[in-house]
Amino acid sequence: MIEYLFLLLGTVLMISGGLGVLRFPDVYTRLHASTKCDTGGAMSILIAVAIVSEAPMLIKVKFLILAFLIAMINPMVAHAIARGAHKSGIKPKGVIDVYARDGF
Amino acid sequence: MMMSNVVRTTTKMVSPFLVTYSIYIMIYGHLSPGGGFQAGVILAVSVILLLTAHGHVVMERKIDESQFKMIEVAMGVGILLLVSGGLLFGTMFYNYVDRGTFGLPFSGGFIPIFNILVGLKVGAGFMVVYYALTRWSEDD
Amino acid sequence: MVKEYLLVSPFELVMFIVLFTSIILIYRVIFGPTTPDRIVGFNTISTKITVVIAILAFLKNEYVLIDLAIVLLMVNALGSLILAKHFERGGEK
Amino acid sequence: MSRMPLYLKERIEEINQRALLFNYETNTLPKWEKVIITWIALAIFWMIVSVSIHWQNILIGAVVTFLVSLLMYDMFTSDIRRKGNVAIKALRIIFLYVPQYIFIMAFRLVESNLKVLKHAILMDINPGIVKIDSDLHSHTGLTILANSITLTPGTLTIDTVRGLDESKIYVHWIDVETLDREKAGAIIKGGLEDWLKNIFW
Repeated sequence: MIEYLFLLLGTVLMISGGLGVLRFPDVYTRLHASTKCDTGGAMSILIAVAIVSEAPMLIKVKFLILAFLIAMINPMVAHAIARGAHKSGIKPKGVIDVYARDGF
Repeated sequence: MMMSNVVRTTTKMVSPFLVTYSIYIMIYGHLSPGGGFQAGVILAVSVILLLTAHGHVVMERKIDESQFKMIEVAMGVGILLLVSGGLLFGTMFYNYVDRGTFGLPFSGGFIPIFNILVGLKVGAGFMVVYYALTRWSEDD
Repeated sequence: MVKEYLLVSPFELVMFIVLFTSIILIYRVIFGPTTPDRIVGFNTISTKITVVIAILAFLKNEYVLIDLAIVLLMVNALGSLILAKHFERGGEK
Repeated sequence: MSRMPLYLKERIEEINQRALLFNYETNTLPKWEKVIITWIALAIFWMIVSVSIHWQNILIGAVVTFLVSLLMYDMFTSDIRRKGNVAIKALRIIFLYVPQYIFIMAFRLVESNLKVLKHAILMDINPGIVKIDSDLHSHTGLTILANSITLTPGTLTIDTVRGLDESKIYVHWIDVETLDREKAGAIIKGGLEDWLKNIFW
């Protein structure tokens, strides 16, 4: 039963991530939606698959390795894209920008 | 030019596991999908990740372009020798090594050896292509 | 017999929903105002495709497909990193 | 010592702190210990990836992972320092700290996802980039803190600046509540930094 709960949660998070990427105003806020919702949704769907599948134990661990790699790689890529976008001159919309004020 | 601290440390933490994974795909190429070419691609990806994050100057202390060229040529010659060894038994590509039992790593005759050679050759070849593409833009 | 074809398992349903979401995201890839927007959209689509491959590996009982999912994830990360490095040096000038 | 002026006392404490950090910075493990740590980690990974436990598989794995660890021994062991009892420390990390961390991060991740859903529907955002301080000084500790900040609600790491006396993290905050650096740091980091100080320096 708990696996369908994870599955439902993952689907809702995936859809909300897509909605966020479509609706947010600039690239940094879009990165918020993309990174968090993709990581959370992918991890919960993979955990659901790992619980349901009737494979041997070690294959279930492979799904968890994939989830762990996603959780490790995705924030790094988001950080790199945000830093690159700021260095290439895209101004963030918002109230304050300490990063540009400090001369980076 | 080096990228930021976070990118450098994460690529350092991930790349040894990627190299191990590519060698797994190489050795088990005759038992599972994948094989030499895919394993070579992952090997090249893991080295290019390090190269992108750390820059050329840091990486040249460990390994550089001439060594990749040497590996590629040596593996090409090795493949030719391995394949033409079949001429002693009849035709080229004749599987003259002991086959072993099905399903174990030491089986399939020379196909695992062939996969290892192809994987190393493809990885080194991709590295040479990457160096050739970035030579005019990487000034560090 | 007909009823079996009508019934769709929940995992297949989730797979189609995720595919549909990634198709909608092509809007961001095509009409993104700046190039980092396109990279964000493409990165999101790739992660969703990774999940789809993992679900397919479970549905078809072909567990070796997980290896391909890991390969896709890493190649996608590498592409995004190289583009980000290109932007750190000043972008499209 | 009791008649020492106050400013001199602060100065001496600062110098002691810097000496301790330099001690950490230079006191690395010898090469063979790095090779063995890398070998153990890669061998566990090999056994998970290749499903069988036949003796041929174990033999190939041992040889291959030893060769790889000879080549790449300083990749993820460069921030490990010897301090205290090694076995007790490793056991405590594996059975106490890592499950705590996974438990905390799971709930924070779900909370952050639901927050993004709320923001995407209502569009009540107020973004900005702020700067916070951190007490961590090692590369690995800062990286894990930055990645955790990216996954917690409403924040995204833009850049980290590492220094021996203080490290700074620039964070894109989707809903800026305060501009004060310490209050913002307390809100953004939560209990993560105190937890990470148990393991990293």
